[in-house]
Amino acid sequence: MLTVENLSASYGPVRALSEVSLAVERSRITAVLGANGAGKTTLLRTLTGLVPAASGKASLDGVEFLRRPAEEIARMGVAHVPEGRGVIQELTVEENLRLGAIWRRDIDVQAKMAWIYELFEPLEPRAGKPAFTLSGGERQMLAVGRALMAEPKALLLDEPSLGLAPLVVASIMSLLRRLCDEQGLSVLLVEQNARSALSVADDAVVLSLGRVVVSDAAGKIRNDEALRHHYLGF
Amino acid sequence: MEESMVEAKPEPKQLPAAKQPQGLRRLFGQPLVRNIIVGVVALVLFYLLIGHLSQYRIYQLSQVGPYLIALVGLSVLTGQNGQISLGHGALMAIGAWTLTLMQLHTKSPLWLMLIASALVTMVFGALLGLVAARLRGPYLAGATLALALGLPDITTRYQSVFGGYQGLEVNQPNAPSFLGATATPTEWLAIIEMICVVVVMILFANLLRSRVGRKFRAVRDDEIATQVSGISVPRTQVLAFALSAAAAGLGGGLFALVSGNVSPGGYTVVLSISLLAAMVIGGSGTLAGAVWGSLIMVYVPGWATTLSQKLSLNQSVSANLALAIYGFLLVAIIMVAPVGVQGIVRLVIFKMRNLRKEPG
Amino acid sequence: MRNFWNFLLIGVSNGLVYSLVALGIVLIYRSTRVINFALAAMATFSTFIAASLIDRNVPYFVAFLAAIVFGFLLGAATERFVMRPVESKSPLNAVIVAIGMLIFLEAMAGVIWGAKLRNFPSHFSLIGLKIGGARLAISNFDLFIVTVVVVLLLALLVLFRYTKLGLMMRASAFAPEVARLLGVRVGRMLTLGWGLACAAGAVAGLLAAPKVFLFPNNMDGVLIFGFTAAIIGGLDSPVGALVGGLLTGVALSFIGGYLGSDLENVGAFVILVVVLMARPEGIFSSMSARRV
Amino acid sequence: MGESRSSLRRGFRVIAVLAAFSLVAAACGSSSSSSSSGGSSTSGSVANTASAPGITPTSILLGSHQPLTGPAAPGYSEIGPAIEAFFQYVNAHGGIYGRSVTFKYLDDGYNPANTVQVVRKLVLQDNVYAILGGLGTPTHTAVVDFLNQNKVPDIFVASGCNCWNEPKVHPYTYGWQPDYIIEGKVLGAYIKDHFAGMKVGVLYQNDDFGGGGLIGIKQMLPASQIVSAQPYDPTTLTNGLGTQVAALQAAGAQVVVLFTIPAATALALLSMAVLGYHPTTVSSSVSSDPTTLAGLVSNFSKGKVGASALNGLYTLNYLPMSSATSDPWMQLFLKIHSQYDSKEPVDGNMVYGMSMAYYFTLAMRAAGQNPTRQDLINAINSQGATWTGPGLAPLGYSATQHLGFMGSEVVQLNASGGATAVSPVYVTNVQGPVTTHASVEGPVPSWLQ
Repeated sequence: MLTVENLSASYGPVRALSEVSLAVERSRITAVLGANGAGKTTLLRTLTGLVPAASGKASLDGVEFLRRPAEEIARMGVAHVPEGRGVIQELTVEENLRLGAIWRRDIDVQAKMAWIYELFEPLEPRAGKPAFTLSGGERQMLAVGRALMAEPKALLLDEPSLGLAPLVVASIMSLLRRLCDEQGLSVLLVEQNARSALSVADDAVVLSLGRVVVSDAAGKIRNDEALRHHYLGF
Repeated sequence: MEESMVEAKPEPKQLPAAKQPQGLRRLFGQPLVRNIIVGVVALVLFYLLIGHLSQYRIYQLSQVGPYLIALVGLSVLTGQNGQISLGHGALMAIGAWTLTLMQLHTKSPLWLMLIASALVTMVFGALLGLVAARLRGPYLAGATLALALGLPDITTRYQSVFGGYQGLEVNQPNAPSFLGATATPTEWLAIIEMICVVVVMILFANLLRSRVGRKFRAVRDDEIATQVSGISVPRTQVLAFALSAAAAGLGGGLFALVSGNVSPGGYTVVLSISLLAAMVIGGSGTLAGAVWGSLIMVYVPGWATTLSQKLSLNQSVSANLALAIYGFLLVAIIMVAPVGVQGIVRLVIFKMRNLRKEPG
Repeated sequence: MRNFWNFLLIGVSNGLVYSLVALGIVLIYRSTRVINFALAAMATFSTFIAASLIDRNVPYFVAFLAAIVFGFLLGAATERFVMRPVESKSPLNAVIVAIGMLIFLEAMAGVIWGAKLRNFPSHFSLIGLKIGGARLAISNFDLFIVTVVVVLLLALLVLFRYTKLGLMMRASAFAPEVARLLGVRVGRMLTLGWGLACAAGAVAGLLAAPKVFLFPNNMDGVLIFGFTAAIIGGLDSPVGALVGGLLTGVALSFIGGYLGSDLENVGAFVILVVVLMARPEGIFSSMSARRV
Repeated sequence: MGESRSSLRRGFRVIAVLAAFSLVAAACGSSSSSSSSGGSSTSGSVANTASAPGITPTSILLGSHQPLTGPAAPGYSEIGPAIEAFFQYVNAHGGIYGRSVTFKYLDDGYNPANTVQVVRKLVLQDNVYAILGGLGTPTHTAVVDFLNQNKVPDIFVASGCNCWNEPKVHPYTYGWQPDYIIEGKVLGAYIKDHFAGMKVGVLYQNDDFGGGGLIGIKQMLPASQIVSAQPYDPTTLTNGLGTQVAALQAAGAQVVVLFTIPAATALALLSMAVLGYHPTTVSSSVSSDPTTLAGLVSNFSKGKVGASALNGLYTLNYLPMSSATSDPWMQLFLKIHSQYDSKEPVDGNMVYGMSMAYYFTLAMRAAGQNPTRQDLINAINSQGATWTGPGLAPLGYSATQHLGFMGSEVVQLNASGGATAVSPVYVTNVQGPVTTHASVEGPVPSWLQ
């Protein structure tokens, strides 16, 4: 279980997050919604150590991890798929995948990769190709697949639908749901595309100017028209 | 950064149009006018100052000017426009030889020779800019470094024209009679330099406030966005290179006068590298940073020498130690002050102003 | 014709040393985006260490290895304690720090070992090999240089292509933030990268010293031509470093031989401009391919 | 001012100087002086005064610019300490008229821009009496006008450029080592005498040094005999000299003349060894300090062939060889070295520096007890040509000529680093014919013992 309590962070003099609290149980997806600049990306970057936290706590299954170096947080089982897909373009598909579990000594990398290729079929024929030859959807698959290589407990996704065709988005979202259930993941899904995020999420929080303004079950938010209009624009 | 090329002194904010004061006060509100006044005041103070200095101190001070002007050029190119040059020493050389050859073969007045130094170097800089506009970061640094390496060899290839390794002699101008018979060539040279420094600083300060300055910075900050917004990136880069070269050329011309000689050994890669280091340490992209940088170039090696001589080792050890101290200082200053000396100065001024505000 | 072949061989032999320096520059550039001008001083310093050991009757290859280890440690320490604090600011700052290190280390070499010209043993004969009755401008030592460069490049290739460590190093170089998110200890990789680069620099120093002699500034010229080579090859390509070095060495040798040695520096500039006008990021850069 | 002095007055002054000289000599003999520096020399009646900038009743301050750091430092950085050591020895032996000499040499890194700076500091701030042994042609060129405008004696420039011998333009500047053109002529004369008809190739540095040497050679040899002249650029020595040597070999040169700095000489010998090319090799005095070279070439083939690369090399010599331990001057220099200069190696640079300091001491003694700057100039002009010491060739000083040593002997090196003279001393000046001469090396004077 991923817990965040009263997390605050600043970019220079600008306060980007204030007092954000949320919790994601295992096998559940929490969508983080909000307008551009609401602090969604900062939330993920603060959690995984890329932006220093000003105050607050965050823990995974009761183990405090905030303020540790990013690479150590990753090694605790928090996988962060950054915005813009974060595949390393110069490396091949296979190298990207290997990298996902590079610090794990106890994993059968070949078997894991075979499993990823099963999940994301388009990747297998491109295994030896540099990642910059992939399409946008394939890159997203690679990024998610790579994050799964190390058997994380929490998966933090930043805008996985950005720039993808609606059909591709739909397939990624349904896959995400399946993975979450099968693997017992705690998923934090940051999305601009609230509609598709809410279609798979269990819960949702809405951020505005760095604060949590709404926190509720995804279904309720989906059905609350006033709220949708006000914060989510649909 | 936008404010950075403006005069170092704290300035009153531009008043909103409705409250704009009339007449003289409005005139003084103009940056150009204000800069000119500051410049003239500085010139007068400088003239009074050199009356109290020994000939050697004046000479030492007159070494600052050429570096200062060249650093202004480099700072505009690198700090404001984002193009790295490791070849400004070579551009100074072009200015230096231009002045020397004019002095040798023509009877041009001094002002004409100095302007020619700037213009000839500017033309060369524009050509270099055409190459530079295609190159980025370290590739540009490498190409300009190779220029700094290769150019001095032209002077040895064509010895009869450029004087070979020995170089050519440069006569120092005598002071005009209106300064009185007492002004030595050293003093006169210091005054000429100060005039050049003031003119160059005013020109560049205003250039950088203008649309051209904004274009420079736009290209530095985001080339693609700039291109999209309809500004020609290559043309802006070539212009920046040309103007920067003009300053380096003028600095080179003055350097030749101060040295009394031009020879390739004075314009090696070491000079280019020292200029870049001084620019960054002074405070990249700011006019005040150029002042700090030039002072560091002239005075710090001397201090390092004095310091190492205090240890009374034998001379060759202490000479090497002085160099080691200099190298160590370069590293230490960057580590302590990543934004350069001017960055620290601005921070101190900012803190002091805040202190003054709080009780009031 | 005999001149032609000699010029070619001389160029290859010089060029291989430039390749090594270029390799050191490339290894650091691609991981930290810093042009390490201090490489010349690090190479010289390491060579002086070897020379001092040899003076104390340490066998040549032991001293050779010791110098490489020293170069590695010097590079690693420089990254960890000097570069790390400034790397995050602007790349220009890191370059100035490298220049400061260059001045500092060369001056310290002068303080410790004095500013005299001394020799450095080559272990293998420098006398040209006899082929078809005439001696050619290639000696056993040149063959040793070829061997070392080839072995080093192959070792790096194996490291980068086929090992986990190499994969982590490449990931850290290309995308440090992503690498950290995947659990790669990027800081260590950068330290390691600097160490390897400076070890390569030390090898360059050891191989150049028998021919350019040993004194505090002996690698300055080699560094500049090595930097030229790295740029010609493409700053992020180790293969480019090899090719760039050979190209630079051979071109300079032909320029020096047929046009005059006073045109070698000018020649380096012309070659650089010509290559960069055609390929603004060097011959082997992967950047230009990726942008398309 | 100096030039306008009438010759009559100059004559008087010479007499006065000579008188002072003999007084000093007498005083030395019976040395019992109150001077704190343990010295002798102040004769009872005349007191020491602060007669010129840099001169106090007890001290003389001299300045110099030397490359102590940077690419030109190796070798040359030893000259300053050697000069200083010699003066320390002189100071311990009574000084000059009881004054102790301080020699302040500053680093210019062989960069003319720095030279300008350090020399102004020495003259304007430190108030040195004279500049002694400023090293390098491009560096010293940058300050020679300044020194002459300020009437600062610019004594014994450490470079063989014939540009120091311009007494009309630069009356305060004096050369010291043999002019490069003279060296070229001497080498040319030796080749003409001993290798007539052989094909000659020249490897020369593309500056005043190599250029001057080439002019000298061409004056002595028919154009058809010189089959190839290969310049090299000292800034690209990184690339070795293989291409140039290969070109000389291809041209079939049987005698190769080297106008090269020692590092380049070693590189040239290396390239010859690499290519299996064994011409008769003849080099200028600058090219071949045997001590330095022997160290550099000893590894060409794992130490086996090393020394033989030097064996048979002809070179020029105008001072005692540093290996000539039986020479009285070398014995003196070695004694001084062990006392004051032991950190630096014993080699040609040491001999060069100490010899220069000796001739300067002679000049100061000749300038009188309380000399002005002009007195020093007058003393060198009037007496310089008669001075003897470690130098093998006569000095060419007069009011109209500021040439230093006017020639040298040819020596041949052997495998052990020693040398044998193979010719008398060839003497010439820049334009005139070459004649031969016996060595003029003089005895070590009693006041130095």
